[in-house]
Amino acid sequence: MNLELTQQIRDQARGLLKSGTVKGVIGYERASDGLTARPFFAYELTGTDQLIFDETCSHNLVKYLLDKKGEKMAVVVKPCDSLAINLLLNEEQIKREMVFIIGVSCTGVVETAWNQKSQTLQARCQTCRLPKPVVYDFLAEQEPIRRLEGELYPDILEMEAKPIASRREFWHEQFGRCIRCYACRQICPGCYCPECFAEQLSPLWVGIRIALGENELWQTNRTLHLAGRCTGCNECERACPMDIPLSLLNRKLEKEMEELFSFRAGLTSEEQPPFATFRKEEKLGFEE
Amino acid sequence: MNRNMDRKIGVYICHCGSNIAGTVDVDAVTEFAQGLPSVVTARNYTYMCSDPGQDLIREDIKNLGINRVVVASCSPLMHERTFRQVCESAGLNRYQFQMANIREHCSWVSEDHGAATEKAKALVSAAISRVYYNEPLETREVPINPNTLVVGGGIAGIQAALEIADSRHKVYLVEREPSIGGHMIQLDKTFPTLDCSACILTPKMSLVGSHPYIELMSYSEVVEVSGYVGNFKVKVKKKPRYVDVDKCTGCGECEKVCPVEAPSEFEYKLANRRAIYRPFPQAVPNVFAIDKRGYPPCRAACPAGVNAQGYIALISQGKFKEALDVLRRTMPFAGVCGRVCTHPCERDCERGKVDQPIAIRSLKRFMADYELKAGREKATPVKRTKEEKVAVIGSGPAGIACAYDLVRQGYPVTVFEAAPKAGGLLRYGIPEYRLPNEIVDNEISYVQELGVEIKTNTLVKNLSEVFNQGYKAIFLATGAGVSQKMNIPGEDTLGVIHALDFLEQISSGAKASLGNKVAVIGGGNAAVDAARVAMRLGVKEVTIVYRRSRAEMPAIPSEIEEMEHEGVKIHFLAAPVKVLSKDNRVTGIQCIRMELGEPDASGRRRPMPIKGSEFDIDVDNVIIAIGQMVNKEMLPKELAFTGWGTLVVDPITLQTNIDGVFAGGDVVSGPADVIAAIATGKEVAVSIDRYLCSVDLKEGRPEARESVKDVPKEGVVTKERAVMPVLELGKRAGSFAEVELGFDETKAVAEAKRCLNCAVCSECQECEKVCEAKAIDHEMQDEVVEEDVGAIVVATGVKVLDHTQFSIYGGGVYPDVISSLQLERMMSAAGPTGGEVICPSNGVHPKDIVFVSCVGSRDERTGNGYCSKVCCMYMAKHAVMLKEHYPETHSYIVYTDARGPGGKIFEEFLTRAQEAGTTYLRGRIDKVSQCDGRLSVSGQDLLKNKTFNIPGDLVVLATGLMPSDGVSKLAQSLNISYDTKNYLLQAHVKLRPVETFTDGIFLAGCAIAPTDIPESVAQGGAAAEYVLKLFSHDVIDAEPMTSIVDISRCSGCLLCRQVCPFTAIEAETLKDGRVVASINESLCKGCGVCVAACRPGAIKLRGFSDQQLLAEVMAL
Amino acid sequence: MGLENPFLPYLATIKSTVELTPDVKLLRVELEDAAIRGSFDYKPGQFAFLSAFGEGEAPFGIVSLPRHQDDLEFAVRQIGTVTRALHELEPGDTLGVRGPFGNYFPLEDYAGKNMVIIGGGIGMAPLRPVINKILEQRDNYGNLLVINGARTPQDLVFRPEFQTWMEAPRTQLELTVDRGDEHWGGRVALVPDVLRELAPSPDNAIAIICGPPIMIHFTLAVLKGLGFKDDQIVTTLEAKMKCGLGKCARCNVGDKYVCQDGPVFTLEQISQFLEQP
Amino acid sequence: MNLLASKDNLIRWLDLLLHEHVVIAPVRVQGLTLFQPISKAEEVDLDFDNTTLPPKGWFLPPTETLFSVQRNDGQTKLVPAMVERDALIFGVRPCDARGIALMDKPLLQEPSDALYRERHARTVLVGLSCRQARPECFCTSMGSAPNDASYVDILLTEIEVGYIVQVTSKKGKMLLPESFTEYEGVLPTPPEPRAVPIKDVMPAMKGLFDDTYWERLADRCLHCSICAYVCPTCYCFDVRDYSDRGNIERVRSWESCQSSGFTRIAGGYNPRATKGSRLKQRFYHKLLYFPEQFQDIACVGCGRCIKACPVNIDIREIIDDLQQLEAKSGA
Repeated sequence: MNLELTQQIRDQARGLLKSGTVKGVIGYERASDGLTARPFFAYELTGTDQLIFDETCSHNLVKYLLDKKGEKMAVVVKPCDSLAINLLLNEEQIKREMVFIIGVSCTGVVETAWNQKSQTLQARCQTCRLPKPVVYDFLAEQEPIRRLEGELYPDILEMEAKPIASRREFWHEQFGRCIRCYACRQICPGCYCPECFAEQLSPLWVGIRIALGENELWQTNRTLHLAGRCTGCNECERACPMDIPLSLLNRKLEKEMEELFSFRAGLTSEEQPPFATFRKEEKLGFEE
Repeated sequence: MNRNMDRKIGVYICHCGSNIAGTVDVDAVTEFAQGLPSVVTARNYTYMCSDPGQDLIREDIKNLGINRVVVASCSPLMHERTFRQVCESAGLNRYQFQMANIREHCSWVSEDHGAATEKAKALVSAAISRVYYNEPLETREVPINPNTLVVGGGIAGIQAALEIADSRHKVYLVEREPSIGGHMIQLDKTFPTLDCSACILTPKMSLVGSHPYIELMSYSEVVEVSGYVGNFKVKVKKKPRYVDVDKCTGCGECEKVCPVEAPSEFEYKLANRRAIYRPFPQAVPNVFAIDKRGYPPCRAACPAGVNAQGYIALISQGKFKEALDVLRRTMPFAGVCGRVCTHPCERDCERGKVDQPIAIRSLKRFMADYELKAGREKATPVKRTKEEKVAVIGSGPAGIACAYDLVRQGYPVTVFEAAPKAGGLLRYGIPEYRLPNEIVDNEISYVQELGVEIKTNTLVKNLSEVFNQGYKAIFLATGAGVSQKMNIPGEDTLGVIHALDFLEQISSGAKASLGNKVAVIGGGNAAVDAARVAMRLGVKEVTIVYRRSRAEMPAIPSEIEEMEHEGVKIHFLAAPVKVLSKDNRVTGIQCIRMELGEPDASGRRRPMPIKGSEFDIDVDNVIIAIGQMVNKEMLPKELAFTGWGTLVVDPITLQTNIDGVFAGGDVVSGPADVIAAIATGKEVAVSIDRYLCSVDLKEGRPEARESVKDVPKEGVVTKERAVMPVLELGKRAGSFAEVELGFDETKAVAEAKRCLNCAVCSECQECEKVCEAKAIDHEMQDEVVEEDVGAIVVATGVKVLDHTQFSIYGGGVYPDVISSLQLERMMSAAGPTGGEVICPSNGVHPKDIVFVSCVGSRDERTGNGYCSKVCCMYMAKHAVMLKEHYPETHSYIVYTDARGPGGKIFEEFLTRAQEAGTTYLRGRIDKVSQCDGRLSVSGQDLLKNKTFNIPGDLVVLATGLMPSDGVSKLAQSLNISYDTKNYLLQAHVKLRPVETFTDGIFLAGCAIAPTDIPESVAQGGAAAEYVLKLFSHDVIDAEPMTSIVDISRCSGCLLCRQVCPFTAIEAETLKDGRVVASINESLCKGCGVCVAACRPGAIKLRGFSDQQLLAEVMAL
Repeated sequence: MGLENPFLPYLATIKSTVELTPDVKLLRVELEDAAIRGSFDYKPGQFAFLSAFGEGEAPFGIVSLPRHQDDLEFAVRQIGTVTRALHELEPGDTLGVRGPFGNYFPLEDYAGKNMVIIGGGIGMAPLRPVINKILEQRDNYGNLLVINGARTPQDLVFRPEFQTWMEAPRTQLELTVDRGDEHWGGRVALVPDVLRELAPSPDNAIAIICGPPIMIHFTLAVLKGLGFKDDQIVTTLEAKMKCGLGKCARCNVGDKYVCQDGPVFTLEQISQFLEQP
Repeated sequence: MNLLASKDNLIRWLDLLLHEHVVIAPVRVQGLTLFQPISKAEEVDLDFDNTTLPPKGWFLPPTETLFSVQRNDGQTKLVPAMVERDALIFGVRPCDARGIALMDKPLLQEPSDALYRERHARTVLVGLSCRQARPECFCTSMGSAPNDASYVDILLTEIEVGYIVQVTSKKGKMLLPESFTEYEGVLPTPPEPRAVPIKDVMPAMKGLFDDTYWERLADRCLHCSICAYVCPTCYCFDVRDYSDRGNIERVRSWESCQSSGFTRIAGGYNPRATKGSRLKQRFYHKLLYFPEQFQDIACVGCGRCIKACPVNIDIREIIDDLQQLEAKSGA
């Protein structure tokens, strides 16, 4: 456990609850394995002693704000998670005044599973470009840390280099395994439609067969709905019980968005997403 | 799939003569359709859109109970409306109809009968599947605003505006130029009847100007259009014409006094107009406009913003006193700055790009000299209108400039000066041979005469005392009056003098005794001044030691030059290491050689000592001039200082850490030049005024002045810059007489005439003086007005290609190669030559005139492949008229095809031209060259298949027509289509020639394609007729295809609101607190963008349900 | 059903359809197999799944009375994809029928009791056979009070039968709507308010309620206020069902499966595990 | 009588079985261990903790056709789906085998689910004892054991020299080859997984239906449904029609009570609309309703849900919490 950060978070949470600024604080506590972390909602002062922060705090707690729209909540966010706050603000799913953001200047999270904790930083942390959250009300700080330089999308480039047939084969193999539990959707802070297209009957976009064709429809549409919106927390991939490398899809689009529009989702809450706007610099195909 | 029996579909397949039936097997398609579910009947007919065809459908609806109709024929653009009306007339909802396009999509694009037939079947099947799910939709009624916007005040726009206004509907006529009239008003006669163009147009123009139902918005542009038919919202930007349209009487007095000339656009540069102008005397509105392009570079470059173009323009007119007034609007120091200014204005002078910059500083000095020579009248004191007293501490240029601005605003201002005389460094720092004291005295007295009180011999050390005396604001402008030390051994030795002390000593008349050899350390103006003063005091050998090279020397280059003339030596790249002495008396100075390293913070290369390169110079005195510092001792302790010893101030407001105390000049910047000090003084005056009026010190403060760009220089004849006469070298030694002698009047006027008038209007404000109507307002700003209209007529016309871009035809190369419109202007009695046709090069009547057709038309090389339509006829007109006026002339017309199409007497007119002796030559020009002083047009005669070579005195290029600039942008905001050449597209070329695809927007005139005057008038009238038809009802049926939100699916992300081009989507909070999108149906145009953007599929478009579309797609 | 796949419906044919309200159609259905037709036995309250092949299957109360006719009747309100497909069926079209499923109203047990029957909207569908059964054996029961509510007069489902019901002895039919129209001269009130106003006595009475959850919620409160005990209140639970066999588990409430143990429950049986609407 | 199979013999036996059966066995796929049909014995990986998904999919497949609709000349015919071949599932952990037995209770209850019943009848289960207890395991508290042979036809227990083969059914006995020798040694002592006291959980739950505990627990829950999909006893399914170019099939697929559409009826009303109500349903069904109906808790203690849950909703903690809560409120 990172004592320095944990203490700052606990103090902050205590202050917020004591003053009645927030109804609850969404943070992390120790999981039932005694080793990793899990989300935790502190509503009472006593609960704040359970709050922790360390390198196993992978969850993007911003998702939970969608369940707590009517109440002012505090939420602990890592720099990467904070992008999702801007996304939800931009899409008017949350109100800024209803959230108190306890930012954490994180040093990266490691690969974990229940009762397992590796020493390896998660891949996304190795090329993380955010030293601190893009939006916060309080920042739990620690010594600034090294950020590894390097190619942001080595795996995507590798995938792009493959012929289309072998890419198709790769994804058929992956999607073939999908059991359509929709955990990837449920954990995603960008997925909040009251009725997901995948569950609509009229028209029926995706059939209920848990089989390659339908799975592929689900996965590709999910990815497209996140184009320019995915903030890269990679919770979907972490949750997937069938180990489908979803980040390869999400980050491919992230890369395209960067290259085409110099846009990264969540950096601000103001900017119009590229798909909702049209700029003159974009190719018109005819005289302006 | 189970099918609902109550769906009864009728399918009608059109042959379109042989258009469809020639390729598609219509019988096979009919038979195929007959067999599809729910199809009750399928028929085909030669022309389904004809009456008998329509009746077929009506009969079936009545007799067979058909309740859904599919017509397979042409494009819906063509006949969807027709067939919907057929359905409606037979009692069926018009939206129970679906069209399959088997002409454009099948027969016209395929020669394969089998494949075309199969595709037709697929499209018919898709339409049937879709129509099965079509639901009846009800149209909505929307009110119509009966006002019209007409864009473009040429003949087409004028015609449309008048027709509509005569029917008592309000028209806003927006014209980009200062006057309406378009190209037609530039013409002399119009073909083929040879009516006088102005005679037939000006009555219409004046009608527009006086019509009670027309609001003329000239010199204005449409910037934004939103809304839809019957309910457009239009934003029009009224460009500032700096003349109040309502007050101006058109008397023209202003024009007479305007010192600035610019080529007249109306006369195609054959004549000049003034900066304040009216394009032509019959202009409507008959109102002047000022062509003001911004800040001239000289003014933008001046830290104090002195309007150099303004006084130069007036000098060029011999209005020297008025010129000085222009300068004094900014600051009082014509004589001072005319001598010592570092003149950044000259560095940026555009004239410098032609030959050399204007001698701006010298012209400034000239004005002061002129006044002084004539004897300056005492200035009239400014009336005190303000109570709050202001204290200025320090009477240098910053302090005086500030006091000057404040006193003119009515403030009581007192200047406190510690020295016995006012002027600060102007007096004590600059030697008299450069700036005589009488000049400083004169200009300071001028400021005193205005009402500024100056208390000399008054040292202020306590600011609270000043406040206690009732001053409400203080300006600290105490300068940087202490010389910097070198910090080398021996600096305190007898014989080492500091430059400022030295100069002050001399200025105040004290004697100084120097030895035979003097070294001056430093490279700034103070060093140069000290060196030159030393020479004047009779020193034999003066050497400047400077640690960098000549390029880095900060002193004014002309001063350095004069100094060297006077015999001063400069030792570059050397720095003193120690002062050598004997018996505490200077004997010499040890220096070290330097080399230049990397650039330092100032951008100059940093000098680095070369080890072991020390050398000695024998001198008797060392004058140190390496810089000045603020004298901290003399300033109140409570002020905040920077690490450099200067005062800390806010960079924008110049306020110090003490409220109400401002600072500027050298005390803030460290040693800088006079003009910079003046600039800060002026800036402080602004701050103090705001401070005393309790206005926010920063909010809305004017931003940096942006210089005009792209100053035209074509045709500028080079002329040497006037040289400043100087005192002979021999007369300088031992004398402090002024070295520079100043310009005389002739020289000044000639030099001023070199000015390019970069900003056109020079803001000399002479016009304002003579305008009795008080119509001129130089401060006028852009104004955007918003109007609601129900219909729009676009008549933006064309521009004529610039003939100077056709250099192969000699355009822009030879002055006697002109454009047709230039010829037209020459022929006009009201034109630049009073109706005389002459060769521009020599003013002689031409004998042989060669007309070249299709210049930039029918020629893809220049971008226009199309025919500009009017040229054949006007060339004939020109030839006929030339012959009439000048029987001795001979016209050649080199043409591609010469036709007068369309009956009337067009063709006869061409014949008349030939009968008048015109030589018609079908050919292509290779080049136009000059030979023996005459032009020579050579090319290929395509009829005789040989080359020709026609000598001519005048070549007239019939340049082609192009849509006006900015049309595509206007079309985009109007949401109407345009072609690759930017001509606007009609809804149907033949049947809907003035309508667009956007309801309520109509077209007229050359914006559609090149047309002649009668056609433009006809189109203007036709467009007006459509507008009036629209206005014949109070309401209009709007398409029912609007978006609807399924709130149970809506996620409230409101992406739809972001993408909606019609601002038809708003957020709505439901009872349970959930926020969802809500469509304002009266704004929704049914474009469907929101449908595509909606991730959860909550938005649907009526008439385009998922079910309809899927059924249509699945049937393919 | 033996070895047969219990998911396999019987094929049936639409005999006729009647538009009961703008969105409710009465489907009269005949099972194709005569043997099954003969043995298809059901009681008021039971339901069956109707299949519109290609769109799916949904459960509907059987609104006809057994032994009166061979045809089965269903009142189908168009509300989703399956019901839309069922609405599009025309006489002669084929559909699937799977059932009967569930329990039924134990009308035998109510002999001699005063009956209060409260239905809202399409909730009247399972109550129609109950009313008709009581009217058929009118002497076996005490007073009958029927309260039927709907959004608008047009939405009252069994209008053609109102005359018969009203004219029956010891029978009171009270109609009420949320919003009237120009022809409506009756009550404009919410069902619970009408019930409170009529205030039937709980003595020797049974109340049967069927309708939208929110109506049930407030009507239960009024009934309790009137003194009805949990075992005197009978309701049908509306639940999503897929199998009708107690296997797909979605209609599970407490230890009950609505499709097998219901849809008819006394309040006593389910109150503990009912989620509040 | 127990037999002993050397590792080689076991492989040979497996290859033999492949002739007659579809053999489904643990195979490594990337980081997962999945039950998949094999074509050669060597594809099998018996060195696994437990498979990522339980073997339930081979009885109740993620997706299966119930029947198809055929239309000819206006005639409609329904063609029920059939089970094609005998299957043998190899390497099933005892807990998972018990999972099948628990699923039998609702699915074989009359009217029984024909396809499930048919598959069950034609499938042989070859079990594999656990050599060690994993941190998430608690099978012994849920009525099973690491070496429980009750629900398999044959149980293998690995020892140094090979596998002890216990035969518990006739079906199993018929499959045995002659190459296996008699084993007279003792069975190794099974490992001891963590114990989870459970005795008071049913009575406790009856009083806690409206307790705020569920709401708080649901705060964390994402309703991702992973728990249901990896659970060996969860059997909820969805039935819908699937039509493609005129071919119509009625299809059933796995579904989870955690999805919001699970109970939402046409028209939008959802009796279990809140997160808390759905999470509660899962535990009430497993720990109260199912035992009330079928006498057994619907959990075998495999710990998959604990391991897979992205937010660590740990059924063992919940069982503890509920009993403690009730004890507290009782006291």
